[in-house]
Amino acid sequence: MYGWTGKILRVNLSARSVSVEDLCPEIAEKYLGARGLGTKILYDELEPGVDPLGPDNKIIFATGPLTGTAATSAGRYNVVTKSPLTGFIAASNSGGYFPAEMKYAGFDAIIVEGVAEEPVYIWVHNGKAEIRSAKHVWGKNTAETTDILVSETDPDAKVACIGPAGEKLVLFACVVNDKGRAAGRSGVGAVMGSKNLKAIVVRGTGDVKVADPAKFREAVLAAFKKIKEAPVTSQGLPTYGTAVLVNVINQHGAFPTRNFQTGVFEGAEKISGETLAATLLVRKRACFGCPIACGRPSVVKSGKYKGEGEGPEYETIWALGATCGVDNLEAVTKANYLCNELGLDPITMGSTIACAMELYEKGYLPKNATDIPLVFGDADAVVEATRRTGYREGIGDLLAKGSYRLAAEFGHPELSMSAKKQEYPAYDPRGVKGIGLNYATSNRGGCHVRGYTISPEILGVPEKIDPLSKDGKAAWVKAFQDVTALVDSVGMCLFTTFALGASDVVSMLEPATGMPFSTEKATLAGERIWNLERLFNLREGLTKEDDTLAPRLLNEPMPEGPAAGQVVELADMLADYYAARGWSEDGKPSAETLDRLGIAV
Amino acid sequence: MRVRFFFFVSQAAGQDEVTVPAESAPDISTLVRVLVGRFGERLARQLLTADGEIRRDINILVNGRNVQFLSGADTRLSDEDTVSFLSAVAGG
Amino acid sequence: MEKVLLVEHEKCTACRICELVCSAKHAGSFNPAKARITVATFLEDNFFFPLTCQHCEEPLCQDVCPTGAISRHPETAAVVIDDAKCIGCRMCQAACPFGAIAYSPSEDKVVKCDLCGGEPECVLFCPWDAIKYVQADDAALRRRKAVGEKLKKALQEVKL
Amino acid sequence: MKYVILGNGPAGVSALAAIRKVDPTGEITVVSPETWRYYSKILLTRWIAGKVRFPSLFLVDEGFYERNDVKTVFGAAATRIDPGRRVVELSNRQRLGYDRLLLAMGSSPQVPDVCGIRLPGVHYLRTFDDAERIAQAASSAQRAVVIGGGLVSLKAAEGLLGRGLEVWVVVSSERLLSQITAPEDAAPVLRIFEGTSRLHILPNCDVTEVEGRGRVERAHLSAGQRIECDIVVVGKGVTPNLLCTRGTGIRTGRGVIVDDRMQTSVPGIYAAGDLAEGFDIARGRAAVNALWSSAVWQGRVAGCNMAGRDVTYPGDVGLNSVTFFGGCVATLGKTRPEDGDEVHTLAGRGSDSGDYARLVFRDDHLVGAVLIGRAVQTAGVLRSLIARRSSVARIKGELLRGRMSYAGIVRDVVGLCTPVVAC
Repeated sequence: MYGWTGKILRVNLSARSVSVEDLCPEIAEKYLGARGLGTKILYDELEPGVDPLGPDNKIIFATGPLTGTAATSAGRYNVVTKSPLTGFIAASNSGGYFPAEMKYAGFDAIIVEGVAEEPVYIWVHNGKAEIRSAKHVWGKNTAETTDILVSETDPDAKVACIGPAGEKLVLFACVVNDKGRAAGRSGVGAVMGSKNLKAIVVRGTGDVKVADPAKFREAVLAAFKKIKEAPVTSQGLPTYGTAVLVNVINQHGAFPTRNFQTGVFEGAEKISGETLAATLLVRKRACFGCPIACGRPSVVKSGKYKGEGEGPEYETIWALGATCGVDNLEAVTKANYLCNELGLDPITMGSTIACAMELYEKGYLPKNATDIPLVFGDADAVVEATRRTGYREGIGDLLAKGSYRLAAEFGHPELSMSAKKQEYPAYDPRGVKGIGLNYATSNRGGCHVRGYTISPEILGVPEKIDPLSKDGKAAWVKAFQDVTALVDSVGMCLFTTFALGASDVVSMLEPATGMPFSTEKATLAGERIWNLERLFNLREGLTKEDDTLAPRLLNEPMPEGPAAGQVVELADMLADYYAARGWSEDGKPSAETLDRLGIAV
Repeated sequence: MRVRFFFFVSQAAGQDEVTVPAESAPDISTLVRVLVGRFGERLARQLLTADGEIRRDINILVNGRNVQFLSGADTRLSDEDTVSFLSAVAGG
Repeated sequence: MEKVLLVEHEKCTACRICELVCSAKHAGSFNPAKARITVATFLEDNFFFPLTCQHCEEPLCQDVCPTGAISRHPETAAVVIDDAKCIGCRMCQAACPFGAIAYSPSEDKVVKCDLCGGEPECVLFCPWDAIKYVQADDAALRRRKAVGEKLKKALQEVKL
Repeated sequence: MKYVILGNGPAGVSALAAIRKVDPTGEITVVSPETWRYYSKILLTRWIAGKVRFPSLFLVDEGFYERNDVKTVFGAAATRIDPGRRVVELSNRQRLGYDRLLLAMGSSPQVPDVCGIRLPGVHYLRTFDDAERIAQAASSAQRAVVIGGGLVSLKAAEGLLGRGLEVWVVVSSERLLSQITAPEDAAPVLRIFEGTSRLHILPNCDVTEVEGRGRVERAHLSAGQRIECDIVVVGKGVTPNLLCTRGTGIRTGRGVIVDDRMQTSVPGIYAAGDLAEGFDIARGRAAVNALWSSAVWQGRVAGCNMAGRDVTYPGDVGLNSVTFFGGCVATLGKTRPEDGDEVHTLAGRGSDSGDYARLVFRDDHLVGAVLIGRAVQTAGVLRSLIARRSSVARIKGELLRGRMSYAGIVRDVVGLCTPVVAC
């Protein structure tokens, strides 16, 4: 095969067995790779109702057909499994060097099944794999683990691993690769932990070939040109990184503050991208094969928050900053380093702390239930709560369950700012309505990178639409969700969509794979993937009632700022959305829709 | 009125914020002219196309609302308003 | 006028696109292991260094080649390897102080940058102009020399 | 100015080129006992195996000497040097006067003290004529015994295997390449050669007698067994060709002793290549390093000085690389540690099971390395560290982690002052 390596590695940890299978070309054509391929495998192989942290769950690491080629920013993979946080599908995306190396090591996907008796890691190199003991790195953080495993395998090996949080089954533990890149959301790291799987280490010197090198090269050159011409990808992201959004979103009054109690943060300037660039950033860094280079190595040189690493990104600044009422950038950065080292999703981490702070503020979380006072604005509390969560010490053991379970335990689940039990990211949908519909319908729960309507609603890319209007949002959300599924599944980075469209993806996908893809066919693949994720969730018991938002966003008008007085008119948008998707009124894909998409159930 | 610059716009202007009386700039298009007059060519390049139109990728907010959803370049301004100029910068 | 390859490692973002397009051009596949340029990445130190043949004025590799396979290209002035003469003995690898020569097991030959015959693919694709191919006028040569001096100094300082 | 160069190998030809560059008009004569123009001895085993064609052996074209205005006396060797009258006598009775003389006659194979070693069918591999004889003999032979486990023997074995013969390599030492490796390298070195079909390596073993009626038919081994064979190739090292220096006052040790201009103890007479004791940086003293690269550099330095330039030979680092059916061992500098040296072995790592590195340090300096497989990639950088006598105190950790890139060295010094992102 071209583009794909055509090989899938299957590792059964219970049986300690390793086997190699061929990738079926028909499945590849329909589900592409990465998120799509992972979803297809999970849908086909997982019995409904399995315990996400039990031996019957599977975890799939999958690259796309463009991963490892020179296609723009195609250095990505997805970790697909049943989420312990949501109980629905998890597909977490990450970049860095690991994904391409996995491809050079010979595999489009690695399927891990069963549970190892003792901690292990999987060493994958040039088409072969072995299960090795990881007892000596169990308990170590992600940076230490990476260094040790590189030193005992290959100097050029790349490592995706979990930290203490994953080992201790923190429900929002992530998988960290290349030390600072994470498949962050939905607790995929806890699934690894439940399998006693500390890491996957890859190294390869194999080829990734494309079908028509000359045509592919032309398409890549054209895509590079567009990346270099679009302001967001040529200037905004490379210069400021994602953190630049702090001011943008705050200006729009949609910067969730103190657990979404308001949309304007008075301390935004202090934690803005500009402040970050002027104080802590070191230089810019790219993931493999990426001409954008949004990565931001940083360093806190001295003081109690001393440290170094990657980030913080916009979402992190918000989660560990604004929504906890914290405006100390060094503290936020330190808490972010801890998330990377311990292997925690910073969005859920921050949002869970914020939820705990509101419970504490309102007296629902009794003082004697926590070993550290959780008061909005307390920077040290955020850093310490993050650390304790990674090790499940003290209050950290409660926070490790995520905001929904925490709030429910204290009788107030409505204070969890989450959809399908997964926390929202850093846009208050009362000020950006489309993203609210996206949060509610995202197959993995509260999430911005399933359908990033912030792009048209706030940034004006590809065109400006009114963030405060509910009209027409369903169509935008559907279109963005489908194209995102396409981009994720070919192995490209979502950020390319600030410059490229589905036709540009196709212009590279076709000569890479040698398969005929029109823009319609490729977008249809995206839609197919979205629907298969939905089918997975329905099979796991999802109902229309799960497609919702926290009551605060639906009923409490935004108290101040540009979005003052707004709530999310979800019911209207949701009805439009189901219709646009070709789903029934209770949110199930119709037979015609499944037929149109070529999904046989 | 309070006029705030962000990112590349603030780089071009060399500062983050200025005050402009509404009487000298009663609407957005006049304000842009006034600002270009005051800060010169570098700011003009950030705000305007070669044809002198306001660039599509510049977001102008009045009190947090994009002027596109108010009255565009004709949006009226008063001394109580805050106007923000943001380049299209990033996603997160 | 002769052109030279200028590497400004401060501009490098470690995206390794140069490795990808180099391997595609020279080996027909995307495979950094087959690239003639390597970005040495030290992530923890944020130090990224695109490393390729310097096309030295007095190439040590040429001196030690026992088969006469290494010569200077008459037009591009690139130090090039004649595939027909290379026997894969790897003496040049052991001589090159930059580690810029790679060995290809499949062909049993060494491979290195040949400046793509005057149109370097890495230069065309580098998103940040960290690798440039410029006229060897005074300014370019001075900059190249400055980099060289810096590196020479580096080696001397290691000598401390 | 009259220049006479005794020898037409890498030392002689580099000297010739250097002289011609400095002195466009001087009279240069090159003397060689062989009749071929400058060719590559390294290619001979490949030629035997049929992997390179005859014309590819030559490193210069037919018009090379004429174009450089160089006289050649091929097929004759120097028999006597008269430094008083500055005359060289040749085996063809010719007498050549000189102002500057270069000794670059190289070395000859050592003949082991074995009964029957003079029998037809016993070969050495040094010159093209030797190779041609081996090739001819090999065309009708099926079984060969190679005596010695060094570079030449192993390459000869590869050549014979390439021609379809079955080959026994008889090695006195307990390991292969014992002259350039240490006992602990034995296993990884052996792994390169193991598994080659029709190749038998017999360590700790000597050939005690070569026997046959009129020509080689079998070899008797010290272990008692005997091997029926059609040919024997001897590779037991080389000795510098010093015969014609006798009685000239030219000081010799193991080789010809030279100063840092490559001049011998007799003014006007220089020496370079396999017969010279050039300065060896890793050992910190003069040594005979019979290496292609040393010959090229020494010849160049000698040539420049002969033509009136003042050029110093900075010394060299012993450098060898042997490839064998794709496997590779490279050795640098001092590979056999002495008391006080510190040795680190990096082995059994990663995806390339043949990847092996043993580094020898003395104080804060790297002085030697044995590299196998992928680690060979780093040989040039390590060689430069040894040659520059750089202190590696600050980068030792990196070296021991197997990260031995030039960039690593640069990073260590200039890399940490990276600019803050420009806004």
